[in-house]
Amino acid sequence: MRKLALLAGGTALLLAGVGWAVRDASSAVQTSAAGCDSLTAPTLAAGDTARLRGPRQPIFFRHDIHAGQYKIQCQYCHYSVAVATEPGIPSMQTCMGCHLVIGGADSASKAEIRKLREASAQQQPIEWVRIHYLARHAHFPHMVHIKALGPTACATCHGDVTRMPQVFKVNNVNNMGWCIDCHLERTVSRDCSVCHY
Amino acid sequence: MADDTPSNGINRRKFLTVLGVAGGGTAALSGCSTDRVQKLVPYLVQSEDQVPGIPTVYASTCTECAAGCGLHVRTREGRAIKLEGNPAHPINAGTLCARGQAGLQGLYNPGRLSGPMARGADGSWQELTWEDAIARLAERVGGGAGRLAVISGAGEGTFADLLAEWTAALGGRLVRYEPFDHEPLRAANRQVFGLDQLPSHDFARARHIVSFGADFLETWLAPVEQQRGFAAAHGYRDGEMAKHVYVGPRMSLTGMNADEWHASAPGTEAVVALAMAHVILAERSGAPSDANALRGVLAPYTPEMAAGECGLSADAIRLLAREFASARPSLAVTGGVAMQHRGAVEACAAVNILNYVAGNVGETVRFGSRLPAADGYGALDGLIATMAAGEVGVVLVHEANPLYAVPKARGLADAFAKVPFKVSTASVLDETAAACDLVLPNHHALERWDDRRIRAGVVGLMQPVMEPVMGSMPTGDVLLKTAQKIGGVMARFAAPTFEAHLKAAWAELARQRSASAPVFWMEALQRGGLYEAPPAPPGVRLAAGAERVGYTGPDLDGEGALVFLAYPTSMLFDGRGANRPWLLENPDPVTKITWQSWVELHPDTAKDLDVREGEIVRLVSPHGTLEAPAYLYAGVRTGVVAAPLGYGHTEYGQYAKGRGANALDLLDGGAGRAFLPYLSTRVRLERTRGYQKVAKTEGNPRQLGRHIAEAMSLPLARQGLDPRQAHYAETGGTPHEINTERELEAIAGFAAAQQAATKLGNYAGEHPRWGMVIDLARCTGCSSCVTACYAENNIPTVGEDEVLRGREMSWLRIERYFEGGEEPGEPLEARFVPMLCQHCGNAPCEPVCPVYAAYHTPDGLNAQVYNRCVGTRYCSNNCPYKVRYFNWHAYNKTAFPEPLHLQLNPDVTVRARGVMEKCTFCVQRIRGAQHQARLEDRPLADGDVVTACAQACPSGAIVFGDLNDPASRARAAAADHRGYHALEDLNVRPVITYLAKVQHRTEA
Amino acid sequence: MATMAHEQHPALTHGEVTRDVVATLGPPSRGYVLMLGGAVALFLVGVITFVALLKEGLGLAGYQPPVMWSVYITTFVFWVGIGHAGTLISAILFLFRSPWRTAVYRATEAMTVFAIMTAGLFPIIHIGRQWVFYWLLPYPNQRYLWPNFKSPLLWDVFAIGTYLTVSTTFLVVGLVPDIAAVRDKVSGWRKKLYAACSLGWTGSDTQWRHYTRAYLYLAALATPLVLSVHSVVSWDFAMSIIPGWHGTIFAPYFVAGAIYSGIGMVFTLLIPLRKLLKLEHLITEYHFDNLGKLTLLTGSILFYAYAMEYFVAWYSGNTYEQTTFYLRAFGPMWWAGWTMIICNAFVSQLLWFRKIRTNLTALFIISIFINIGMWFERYVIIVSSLSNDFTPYAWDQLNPTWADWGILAGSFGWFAMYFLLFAKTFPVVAIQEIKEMIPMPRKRKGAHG
Amino acid sequence: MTAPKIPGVLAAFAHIDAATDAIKALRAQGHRDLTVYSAAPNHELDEALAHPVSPVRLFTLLGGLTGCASGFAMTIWMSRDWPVLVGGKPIAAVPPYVVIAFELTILLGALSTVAGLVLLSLLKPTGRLLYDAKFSDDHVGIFVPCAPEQAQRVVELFRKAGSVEVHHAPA
Repeated sequence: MRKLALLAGGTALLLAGVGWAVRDASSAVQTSAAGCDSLTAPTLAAGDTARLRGPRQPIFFRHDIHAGQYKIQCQYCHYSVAVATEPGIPSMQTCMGCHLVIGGADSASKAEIRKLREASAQQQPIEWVRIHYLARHAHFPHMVHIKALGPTACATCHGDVTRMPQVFKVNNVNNMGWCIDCHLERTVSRDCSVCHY
Repeated sequence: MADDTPSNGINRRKFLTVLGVAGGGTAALSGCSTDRVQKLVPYLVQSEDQVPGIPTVYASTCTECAAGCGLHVRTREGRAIKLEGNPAHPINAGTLCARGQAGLQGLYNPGRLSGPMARGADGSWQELTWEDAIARLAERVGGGAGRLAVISGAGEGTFADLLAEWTAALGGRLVRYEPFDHEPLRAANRQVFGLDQLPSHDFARARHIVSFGADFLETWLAPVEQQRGFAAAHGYRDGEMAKHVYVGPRMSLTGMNADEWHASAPGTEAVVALAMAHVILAERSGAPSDANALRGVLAPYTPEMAAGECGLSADAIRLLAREFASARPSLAVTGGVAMQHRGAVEACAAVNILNYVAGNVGETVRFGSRLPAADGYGALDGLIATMAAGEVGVVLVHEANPLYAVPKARGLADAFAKVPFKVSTASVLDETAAACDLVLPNHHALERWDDRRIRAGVVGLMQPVMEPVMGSMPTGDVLLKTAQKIGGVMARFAAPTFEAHLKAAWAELARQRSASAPVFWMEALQRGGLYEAPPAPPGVRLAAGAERVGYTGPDLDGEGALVFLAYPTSMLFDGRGANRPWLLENPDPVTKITWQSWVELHPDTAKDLDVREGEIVRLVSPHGTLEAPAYLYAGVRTGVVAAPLGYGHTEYGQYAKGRGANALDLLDGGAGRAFLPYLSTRVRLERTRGYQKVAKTEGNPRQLGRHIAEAMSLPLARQGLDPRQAHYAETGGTPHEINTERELEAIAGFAAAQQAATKLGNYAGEHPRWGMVIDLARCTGCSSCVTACYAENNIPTVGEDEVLRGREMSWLRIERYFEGGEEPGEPLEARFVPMLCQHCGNAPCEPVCPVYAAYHTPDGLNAQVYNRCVGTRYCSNNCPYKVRYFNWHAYNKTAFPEPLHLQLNPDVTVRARGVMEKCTFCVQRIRGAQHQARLEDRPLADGDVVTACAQACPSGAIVFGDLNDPASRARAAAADHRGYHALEDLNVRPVITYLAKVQHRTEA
Repeated sequence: MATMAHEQHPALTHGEVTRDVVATLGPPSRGYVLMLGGAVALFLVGVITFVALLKEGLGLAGYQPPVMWSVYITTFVFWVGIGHAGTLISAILFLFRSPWRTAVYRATEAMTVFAIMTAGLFPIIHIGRQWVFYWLLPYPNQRYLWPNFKSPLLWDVFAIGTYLTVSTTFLVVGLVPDIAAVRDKVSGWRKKLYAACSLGWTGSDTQWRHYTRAYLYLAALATPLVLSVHSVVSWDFAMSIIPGWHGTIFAPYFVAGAIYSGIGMVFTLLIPLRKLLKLEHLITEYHFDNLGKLTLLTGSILFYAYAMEYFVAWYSGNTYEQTTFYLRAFGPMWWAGWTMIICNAFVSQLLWFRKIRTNLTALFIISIFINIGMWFERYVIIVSSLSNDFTPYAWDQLNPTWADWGILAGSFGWFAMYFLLFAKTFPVVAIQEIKEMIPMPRKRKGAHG
Repeated sequence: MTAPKIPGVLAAFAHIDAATDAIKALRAQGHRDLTVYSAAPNHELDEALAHPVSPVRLFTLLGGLTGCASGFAMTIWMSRDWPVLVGGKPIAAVPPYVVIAFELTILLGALSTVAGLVLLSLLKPTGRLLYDAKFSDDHVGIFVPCAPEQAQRVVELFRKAGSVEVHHAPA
């Protein structure tokens, strides 16, 4: 009997520990974001990307500079997020719209922008590494969520990219329970066929 | 899948840049895997009309047959994903047939050539650059090799004109050839009315329709338009419906939709028509005055005389004639491919006389709107002769496949081989292209600029709806480039591209209408072409030739005991459908056979010959032999053996090659004739001891008195009876009530209590209740909805072997039940029931699922959550309608070989192996509409959601909507007195209401 | 009591019982090794087939919609049925104090456990996505989803799970004193092994006191359980609306059938086994005679049930039922239908004759018929009912393939393998219960305490 | 078996009536904590020892009740936790849940019975008592714990009762 009790207790502790660890991880996101609190994003070289969380991109595109420091609206680049299921990836044209003139402040950013210009010159699209990949059997209509939560709601799922030098996955978008929590909280239907068809 | 390495032929890099989001479109294939590294590939240049996640629709024109229906091409992320009817188009008005929808699989056909090819010295194919290819063509046609011949199947239009000029400029000879060209009809019109053209028929106004072997619902002239008209006339509305009688040796789909089928002896349609005309004239029921002149001509054709010829009783003919004459206006049609025997012109002429005598000409039969069609078989036959004589130096074949379409007996292959340099523009290596020296693959109609003159006042436009899938080139550009390379006289073909040439032609059209060219062009482009009212029909009078009508009977060669009937099927048409998996797997509406060719025998004939179903029989005619499994069909006249056309390709891609037997092999080549006699020979049937299980999707063709396909006679329908009452009114007897009042109350109370117990969570509050109404009086069984469902819902085609195991995945199937026809003299009757998930309120499939994968949504859908399904298949066992389909193998991996996977609808999950799937009422369309309404802050309106099947149905037999919305069409239709539920006694409460078929029953 | 005991075990002393039973655990004979080898080979066939199914999908098997369940579920029900005889003999007859069960119950109880172990595999083998079978269990998950307790399949999960657990416990509890007995007879590593397994059993009065009670309650619990399990299995079918499945007679009909098939299997196992392990004087004609009577009873119940099915189909006036049963007898599957009726209803009637009941060769042959018949009973009920239900257009016939037979063979191998291993490792005859039947010698003759 | 033995006397009997005589005599002398070994339960020994009924049945009862209660609780709560409508039936439909509850009743009932058996008898330390392999075969054994000085009398008693052999555990 004592053994049984021990076993049960142990499991409980273990679970609690895991739960705590997870919470810690998510809070860690916040702290890392808090690291660059000032409006001007820190100066980082492409070489630093290795230290940063998230996958390395072909071009070291800084959301913290574009969306954070310069306060460019998400929808300026992700143009279809409010009207379509897909958020839309900015076309080369969109990038060059600014970067024809903007060449970058420091050597690091200059180098990155040069990559962009070369790609544009050769009409080669840049293949960004995808960070959020929602399983194909679940349908997430972006526009409806933007409609419901407002144009700045992106952070709800994608985290505060305005503070991310390199974007990383804050939430596992394929964790169904995480979607459900939000739907329950906001008393939105959690009927299966709302997302799965 | 999108992140695969580029595969041969497909211009992937370019494709992805158009795609916007790699994987966005096609990785739907990835089923349930989420961990694969994905790339996001942005557009280089953002096009205004492409927003990822929102379909863009382009108007275009269908090229799958000569009818020229208008298309709406739905594209997503730069891929065409579905073909739908253009609502503005005068011919198909937003609907589309199965063949038209399968055009998409012509675009994405795995058999498409990646670029120009030429035969090397060793006879192998070598890929060329376009420059090289065009140089070779220019050298041959321009370089004095001369004696150019061009065979073109291109319909009337700017391209056809260009080709004609181009050929003429090179001193060549152009043969415009379309396999099913209805030459006898035109000849008969020439003879009887002095008009060298095809009429257009107004089925919608006809009150009595007699078809003499004209399969106007399948392959004759413009099937979709005719089906729309037929549904309007023959579909029951407020106590009225037209009567339809079919006269012919085989009950085709058109025959199955007739109220009466008269199995006349093959080739005797003419005498029946003449006898009817005779009766009408004799009884003077209002024939035009000049028809009296025919009395003498028709005198010999008494019903008794006709009866002796055709096997119908004289009384039947008389009755038919009277009904035909008394119903005004009526309509008689003929000239189907299956009845095209050597004397077919006289049959068509006879029917012309019949229509004229009954006063239908100018009423339901109008002339002047249709354009002069192709040159007909005669011209091709002439060309074959010259080729055989070695007088042709270069032959260019465009949008035609004569080496398949002309019977071997004509010896075209040898004649063709005599031509030193042969060129084809086929985009798939068909029989003709395979015999050529140079292949210059043309763009698919959805990839190029083109137009099509369909009939007077109607010109359809085609525009590129996406980047070319393969390295093909529009033949228009090839012609122009070749001309410019040759120079000299050819220099006048100066347009840089065919697009420019086309725009110039349309500028001319604009000028004629004194409109601003750019505006005119843009409007036409958005509309899908130029749709103007047809000109007023000319007054038609009998020509001198009318006196020459008569009946000589069919002239059949061969000494066999059986008459051989070759007929085109709704799916494969002249054989061009044979490389489309959708069409091969969509069962032939009559026999329900897929992926195979077959030989039809009447059960009695089979008994005499001791042949069983599936036994491989050999048919031997003077011209060749054919082997195929036997299929016993009471709808074919005894003494007649029938086989479908369109099978037995020797090339034409992986799906078509070597599939089934080619019925043309048995036919006379028709040398020296104006048209090909499809009904030309008798055959001997030999038994081979071989056996081949017939891959048909039907289990038992009889509904055994189970109330699945209900029908009632017109008088009962007029009384407003429901199917149950009608049943008892016909069979005598009375419906006995099992439940007493108190029991019924108890049941109601129980139901109420249950309802209360189900109002938790998402189920609380008000919701729509999606429902469907299917009018069996309009459904013709054409199966267009089936292909629409495949296209919309990414349904995999499983192939012959799996169909033989009964594993086809068609969420929507057309069940075809036979009534009667068992005792001699008893009429055979066919009924069609589109069978799909009934989304039952008390669904038996739901409670048995251990994981809630099958459950009921608040808006009344019977949902299937693929990613929750573990595959116990209990739901399918417990489904009384058997409309659930299981992924026995990884069909999602095998059904969409590149580039077919580009057709997949990104809004619908592609189901992985081991899960159950079924009709969802196009839930993705429902959710899409709901989202749109949400964005626009408005409630959902009736008609916002249309299911794929309802949208495609040419008969308008399917109505979908919210049954809780008092204003919805569906709710109103469901209240019709003909409404019933299939297997109602099971109390599973389906939301699909069928409206019973209504029939003119012949009182014997 | 005593007389009864002597009728079955003529003049055996406690010592002899221990000696003979412990002797069965000696080094294996050649026949035994051959049989074990055969079993393992069959089992491997099953493994290979299963791997193929995992790789290629269930399509390898002969499923022909609308027949969505076929050989696998048939075999599942077959094995569950086999199990029932064991529990009946070990638990129900124990409560009835039936004297003749003692010699055979250990073997049959073991048969039960292994049969259920076999059956338990099939729900996993037959589903489309075998790798997510655990979704049927109510465990907390990140999706917040629970299984559907309204589904008969979930009842199965619980019924089979419970049945396996309880009958295993029942077997083990029964074994403990006998293992102790063996422990005290053997030496070396085997002694250590058995000592560990005997859980410190000494046969002290306290142990016996609690033991006898506990055993009684276990038997009392197992009795309703065994009746419930096959009822639940029958509800997999009876709860559906398929004509041929949807019948109230199903639960008793299935339970009777289960016991019938189970005893059939008991014959098939025991008749060779008692030769193999030389137990002729422990398991005697007397036992087979009684088993035969039980078979006759259950067989006759089946006979009645079959008759009733047809009667009800006819009398109900329900066209679906009538068609189904007409086709069952005269349709494309007539051969299977008649196999079932002949093997079960008719063959069992031979057991009216004592001569046959006590003739082991005859019994063995009959038992083979029973096994075949009962497998076909499930095959007919499942396949023929599905082949032609409500929608005639969808009717089709099943064509099983090698994948079906491979798994079937594998299941027999898997079962036989465990049973043979058990028979060599643990006493297949309940030592202490037989001793309980045989009175100990006394000093004062005549008198009786 | 390394634990120091409890001092006492162990006797083996080949005859059942001899054993019962011995037990009766010992109890008459006031020996209550006898340990009687036998290869099979024997009603004559039971009568001689006159034990009260085993409390195992309480375990069975409690286990069964727990199983039944948890069966209904689990099914009903889980159905309502995420309400899913199937076949137009109530979200939490009790009749089908009876099956689950029944099975859990049996399951927990059986398991707790075994638990009871293990706790009450098998976990009792037997290693310190004298034991003989015969007892699991065909002899009845009786062990009387007693101080060496009494031992002689007990041995005498056994002999009179007719034991086949007597062991002596030294203090």
